[in-house]
Amino acid sequence: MPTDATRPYTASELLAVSSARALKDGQIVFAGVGVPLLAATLAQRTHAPGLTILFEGGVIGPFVQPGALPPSTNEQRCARRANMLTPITDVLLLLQRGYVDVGFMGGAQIDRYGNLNSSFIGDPDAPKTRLPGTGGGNDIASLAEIIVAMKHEKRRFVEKVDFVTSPGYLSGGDSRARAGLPAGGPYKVVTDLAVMGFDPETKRMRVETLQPGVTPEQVQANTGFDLAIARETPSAEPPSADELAILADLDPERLYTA
Amino acid sequence: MPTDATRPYTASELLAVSSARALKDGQIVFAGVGVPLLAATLAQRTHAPGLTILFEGGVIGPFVQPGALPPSTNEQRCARRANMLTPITDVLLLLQRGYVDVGFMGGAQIDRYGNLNSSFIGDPDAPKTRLPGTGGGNDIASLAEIIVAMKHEKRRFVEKVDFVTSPGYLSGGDSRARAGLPAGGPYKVVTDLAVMGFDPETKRMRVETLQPGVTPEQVQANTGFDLAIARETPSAEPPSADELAILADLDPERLYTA
Amino acid sequence: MAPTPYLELRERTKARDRSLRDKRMSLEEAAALIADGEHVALGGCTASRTPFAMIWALVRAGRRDLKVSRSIVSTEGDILYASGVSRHIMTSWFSQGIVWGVSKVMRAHVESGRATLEEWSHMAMGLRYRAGAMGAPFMPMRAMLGSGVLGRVEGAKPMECPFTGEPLLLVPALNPDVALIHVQRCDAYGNAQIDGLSFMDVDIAMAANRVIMTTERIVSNDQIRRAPDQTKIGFFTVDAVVEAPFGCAPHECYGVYEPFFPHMDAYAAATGKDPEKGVAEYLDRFYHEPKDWNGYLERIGVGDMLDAARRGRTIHAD
Amino acid sequence: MAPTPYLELRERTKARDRSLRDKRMSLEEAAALIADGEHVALGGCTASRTPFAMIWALVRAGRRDLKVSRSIVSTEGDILYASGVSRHIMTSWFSQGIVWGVSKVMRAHVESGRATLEEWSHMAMGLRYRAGAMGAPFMPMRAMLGSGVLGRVEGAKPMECPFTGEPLLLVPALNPDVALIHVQRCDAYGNAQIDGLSFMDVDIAMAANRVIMTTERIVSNDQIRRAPDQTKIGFFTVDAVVEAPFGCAPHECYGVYEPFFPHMDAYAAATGKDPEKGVAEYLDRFYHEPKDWNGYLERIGVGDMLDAARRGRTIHAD
Repeated sequence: MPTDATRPYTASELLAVSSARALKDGQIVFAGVGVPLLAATLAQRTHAPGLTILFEGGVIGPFVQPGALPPSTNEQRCARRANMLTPITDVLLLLQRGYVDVGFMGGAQIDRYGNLNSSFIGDPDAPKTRLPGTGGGNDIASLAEIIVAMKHEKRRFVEKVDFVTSPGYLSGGDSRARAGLPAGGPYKVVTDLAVMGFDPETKRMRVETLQPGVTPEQVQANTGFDLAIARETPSAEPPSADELAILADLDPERLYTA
Repeated sequence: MPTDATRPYTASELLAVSSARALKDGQIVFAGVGVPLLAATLAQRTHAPGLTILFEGGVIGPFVQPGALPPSTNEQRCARRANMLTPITDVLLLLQRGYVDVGFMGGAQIDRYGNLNSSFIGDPDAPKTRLPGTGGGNDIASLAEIIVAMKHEKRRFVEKVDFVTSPGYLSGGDSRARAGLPAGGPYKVVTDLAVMGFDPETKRMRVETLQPGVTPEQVQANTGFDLAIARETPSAEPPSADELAILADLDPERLYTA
Repeated sequence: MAPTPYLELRERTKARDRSLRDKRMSLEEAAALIADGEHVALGGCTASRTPFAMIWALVRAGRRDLKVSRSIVSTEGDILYASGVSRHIMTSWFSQGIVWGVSKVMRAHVESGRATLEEWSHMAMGLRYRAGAMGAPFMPMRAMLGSGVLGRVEGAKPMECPFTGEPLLLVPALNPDVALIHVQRCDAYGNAQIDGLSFMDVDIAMAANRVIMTTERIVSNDQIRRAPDQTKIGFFTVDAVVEAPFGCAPHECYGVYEPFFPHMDAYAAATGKDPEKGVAEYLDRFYHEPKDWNGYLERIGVGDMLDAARRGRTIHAD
Repeated sequence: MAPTPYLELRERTKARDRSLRDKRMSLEEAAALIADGEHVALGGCTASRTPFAMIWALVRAGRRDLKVSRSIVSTEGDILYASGVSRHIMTSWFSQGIVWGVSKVMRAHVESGRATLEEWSHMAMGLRYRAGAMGAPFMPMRAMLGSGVLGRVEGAKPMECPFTGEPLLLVPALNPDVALIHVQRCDAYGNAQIDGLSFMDVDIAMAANRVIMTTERIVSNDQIRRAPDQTKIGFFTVDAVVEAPFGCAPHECYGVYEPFFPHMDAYAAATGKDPEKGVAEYLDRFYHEPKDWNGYLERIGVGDMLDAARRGRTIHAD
């Protein structure tokens, strides 16, 4: 299986590039710092110059300075040369009002329906690990299509998440809409092994593209549930030199791409 | 009966002075332009320097320039040297949040329970006169104690208002609270003939002070419903020279005091 | 999922081009974005930041039967009724202004049954726009209960608060088809900075399905981005940007010009004497005869323009 | 009328001195306005505009068992748990920050059951404050439904929308006993102008029953009144004004200083290695040993202060 040691880019760079490619010009994108911000900025600099970035701190259309990436979505570096700043609640209400096309998400665990856990490992009443919690994640996942970018590990791709912090398709089918979430839902799951989508009927996760050099067997072996992988699944183009150069320009100290 | 011709101040000046005297230092007061603004500013310059004026256009703590009185509560003259400007909805929400002590009101008609009509004369479905409507009046009357300042005429002080634009005590007793308005309500009705309050139980209007030179009989004769007037009702002090001088300074062209 | 009002609102929003792009166009092009019968919300309040340039363009374009909503309506309501652009105005108060008194033109149209004046409380108007802006179906409020105002409107629902048992009124969201908003400055993308009183404009822009922004002047996006905390309406809500200097005349634009008082006095006098004839002559003279917006301003007169602008600047003169 | 939550809220508000008056006092005097067990809401978000000077004063005053709420909690949450000032924090996210990862101090306190971390969605926190600010008992929203987060909180009520039949969640108003807010500048009366990101501060100030405002500098009321549209929090909500330069250190204050990154790195390293010992030593060194707030800043160090301030100014340097 390819690793950071055997390919000319890191897993984080691969996540950023694949995520960027999943974005379309003109979209309004809720991004966190780290890989999501790199992905959205990379998209702006390649095929999506009219893409707008939102930060949950209350930032609309920022222009992040290369080499001065923000430590969170709530500090002044996020606000730098933005088009507009709003209270937090109002930028989140853009999700509810339907203005946001895509939200970026991560999580400690994900299941076959795209449900995400960033709150508890183990029993929530007596957790092995108390994680930071939802932040804006629950709101984003409830009200927009989401792209999940994370490392592909069996302990993260689990049969059932310990806790649903941010709803995916819940138990599949129309269960999400029935729970009161008629809009949005998981759109893509981008990992260092594959890019996955969801079956339109069952809402189960399925592989759409393999990352370069990765086999279907390797994807399945690193997934804690049965994953639909068609025999003829295509492989993605590796990150181009241009894409990697842009990422290096944005994050020269490799804070988020190491 | 005293008239503008027989006393050294106009009815409007008398309304402004009596209304000003009904205000207390430290209060937050919703004022319209005209007599209410003159009254609130007069109070600030006499006994209530810590009184705060609000305008429904979204103005908190303005300092109105003498001789440049605003034409409505929504133009920049209202905003002049204010402490804070807010959206309209937010200044109105101060009423709902409970920040406002007193609101000034007027109206075409008032009844014995302090209900005010500024919408229709005649049948609302086929009105003889369509009046401007509630504006912020309904909100102020629903959510704060109000001081009503108006000319005392039989056609205005009616047995039953043609339409309840701004609720007073509705049909008296606890009917206001039962309708969903547990707070606020009419506090004083200030006219050129008397200053009236409301019985704490029945919520019927009653005369508290007679304007200088006015008899109880004159008040009743100009009122379209039975008004409680105690035999020993005191008379108010006439406007002082100081009070009149301040009003003249504020409105030298007598736009609102003629 | 069957289409619900919420999903339909989202679909309309999703279908819009919300990207950072140049949206400059003429008044006439912007007027063509509005169809007969649509719900048009007006920014500003009474005689402040009234989007008169766009109203002028709608009259000229012969638009009909718009349902118009605004916080408080002044002389633009007369124009809308008398021109036939609207026969239904939803607001909390309709009068030229305290100093001029009730509108005789409004009275003529409403008392004769030719037009509807739908009256909500001021806060109810604000909370209806705010609910629309938030993508919420309603807002709870504590006024209008017990009044005749509540009895004459459709769509407000009293409820018992499920948390406290207290009586509440739920007022339904307003999501206008179009919002017309005039600002002191915005960029070509529609990022707008409003000085002074913002009225209900921020909520109206967010609630609407389309926004047409007129502006005293168009500034660079660079200028906007030097003070992003001053942007009150974001580009993504805006569909058209029209530079229209003195675009609120004869009303005011905070910090730029005060109301054109002599003009407003003359209008009140003319329509006070004979509302129908007064407003018809006014429409001819200021709306139909001028060949363009500058022609309208010429009829108002340079003297009045300079006087209003001199008074407008005094807010900054302390 | 029996006292309802709404009437009680109004009574508390009415009992406050809301007049325009000088409210300046010391950190210590302000800390005395807060009682053990009260609900204290913190302004700012993560490492921005955290009211650290007041938190420092609360630790020094030995305040106990405050229920603390904030949009997102960073290292101030560690301090509150470890000092005993709070054993119950309500927020949407608790971490020193993305680059430093999950708080080991929080984990130690929560996983051992010594403290509670009550988790709501970010928007739910915002709408709960907003409902409180509006004097409304709840706000309707469309997130949290279907999630585990909803299952673990008390007081949110799913409902069927009476207008559209759609599923909704009603989240209850939060009216904190006290709000602690730090701003770039305000006057002696409490009129506050916030530059840049305002987070949930405006709603929190309006929702709270008391507001303690710390500020980088106190300016004249005249200066405030030259730009009243910049006033974000009005004097009438404010009960105490404390001038506290660098009052967010080691967090940031927009346009004045960025986070004290070397200090934050050192804190993360110390508490990462041994959370209990690391934070105890940190409390001694920065909270208990200095004789006053300037002593706290001296321990942080002039070099770090100047470095953070230099980086803070760059937002204005384009």
